Amino acid sequence: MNVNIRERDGVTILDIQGKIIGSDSLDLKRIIDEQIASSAEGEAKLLLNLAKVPMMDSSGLGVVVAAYTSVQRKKGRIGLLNLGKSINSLIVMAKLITIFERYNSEDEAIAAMNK
Amino acid sequence: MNVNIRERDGVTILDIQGKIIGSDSLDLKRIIDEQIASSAEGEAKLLLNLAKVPMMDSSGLGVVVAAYTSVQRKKGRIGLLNLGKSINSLIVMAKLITIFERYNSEDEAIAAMNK
Amino acid sequence: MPEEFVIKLELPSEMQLIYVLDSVVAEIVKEMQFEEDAAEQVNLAVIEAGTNAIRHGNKNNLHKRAYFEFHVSNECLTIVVRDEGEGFDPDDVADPLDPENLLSTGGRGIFLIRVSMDEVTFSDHGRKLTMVKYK
Amino acid sequence: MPEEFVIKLELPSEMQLIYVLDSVVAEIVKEMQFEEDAAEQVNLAVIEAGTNAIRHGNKNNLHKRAYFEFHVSNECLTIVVRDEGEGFDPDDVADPLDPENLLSTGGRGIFLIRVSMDEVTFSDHGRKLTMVKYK
Ligand SMILES: Nc1ncnc2c1ncn2[C@@H]1O[C@H](COP(=O)(O)OP(=O)(O)O)[C@@H](O)[C@H]1O
Ligand SMILES: Nc1ncnc2c1ncn2[C@@H]1O[C@H](COP(=O)(O)OP(=O)(O)O)[C@@H](O)[C@H]1O
Repeated sequence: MNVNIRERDGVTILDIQGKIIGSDSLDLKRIIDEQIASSAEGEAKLLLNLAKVPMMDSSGLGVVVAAYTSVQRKKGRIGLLNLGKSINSLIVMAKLITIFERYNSEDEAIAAMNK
Repeated sequence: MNVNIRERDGVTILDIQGKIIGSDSLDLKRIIDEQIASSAEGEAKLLLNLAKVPMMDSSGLGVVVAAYTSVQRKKGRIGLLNLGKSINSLIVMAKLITIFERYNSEDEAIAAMNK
Repeated sequence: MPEEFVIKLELPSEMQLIYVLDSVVAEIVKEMQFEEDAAEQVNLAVIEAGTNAIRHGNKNNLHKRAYFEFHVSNECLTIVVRDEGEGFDPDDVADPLDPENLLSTGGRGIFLIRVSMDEVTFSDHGRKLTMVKYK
Repeated sequence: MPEEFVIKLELPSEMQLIYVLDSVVAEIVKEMQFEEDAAEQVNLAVIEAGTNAIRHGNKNNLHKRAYFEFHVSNECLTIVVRDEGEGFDPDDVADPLDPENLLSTGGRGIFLIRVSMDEVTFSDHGRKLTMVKYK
């Protein structure tokens, strides 16, 4: 798993590449935690671009849930961009589909998260 | 391993994709033998495009040697196109580097094989 | 492919080696020509089972090993995962779909195994997991 | 990565399974961060050894198995390949670089193993091959 971080219109976009399995989730958690910690109250806007993530296991999903909770606590927002079929069904199975903001285009995501 | 077969200016080009290891060599041998069998004396011109072959084992190399011998017998020609570093060094190690015609461009190969 | 055979893999308890397991499963489901959805479900279940064996069973102790068997037949793939830990009671695991657990950061592994595979059986006090996926 | 550990793989003698072996080796050399050339040499040697074990040793008999051990340490990768065949005399193999063998269609496997790896030892009458690659 590789993560590239960029900013766009006040939103921090994490472009993740590769499966998120095993110990990858610890690495991802560290990166996300840093981003949240360095944002001021109400400013944490995180967009996880999963276009190049073919698969995620339950620990990966746990990291996304943890990120959701931390961001909520800081009155920020977190969005999931470009979910593939398998990660989408993972989220459906875990009954988290109504919890996460999901987007299929970056422009749309940025616009929505800045509203 | 996948093989796509096309014709260009009297040369049969085999675009091979994927490693040639294990039982792949039997499949490749069957395909090459068919091509040679269906060519008339002096007309068998075979170009193996290895651009998308990251690796070949000794049985794969054996198939290429067998193809060389059959083609010679039919007064035809065989060329190797776009050898990667690892297959090139395989051929060097096997002391076959002076035996095979090698090309780095399809145009060049076609021109040379039609001379 | 022949009638029925077994592939075995044995890993020391190091989470970074989960990628070795992942690649073996990927090749087997490809070779068996599982459909894409089923292939992904098998892949997920094996990763969850391997992770549990290494983390919870063997507690990342490099001297303890995780054992994987892949029984390939024409109709199905049967996977056996064993660890060398203290075992646990698989029936005593919290339901991750219970509203109070929905936002929990863990506890979804066994649930995902159960929904991904067609048959799931724990034995030897949870140290042995047998799971089947039909084609 | 930890100091030293062993990964084991066991395959029935079916040539199509060479891709399982291939994927395991690929993950191990990646994890060990071998340089590209060395990684390719290890990959080639293992494929040749696995092919020989399955084809020549076990004669594609599905009830006979090929055993692979990958001993990973900080300095090197040691690979042990065993088969359940009748064995052979590795010193009695024709030299593929001999001019009269140059255009032979086979007989290059053991030669390629020897040039690709740093240490190559046959034992148990050729049924066991131990090979080492340093980083
Ligand atoms: N192989 C195992 N050995 C011992 N305990 C296990 C094993 N597998 C699972 N468990 C226990 O079951 C619990 C639930 O596992 P799981 O559903 O995979 O979620 P998670 O791994 O996120 O905790 C684990 O937290 C652990 O206590
Ligand atoms: N594991 C093995 N068991 C029995 N015989 C073997 C084994 N490995 C190699 N041999 C013998 O050594 C010969 C040379 O092997 P090799 O150099 O790999 O070339 P090839 O496999 O193309 O014949 C084989 O033809 C076979 O007779």
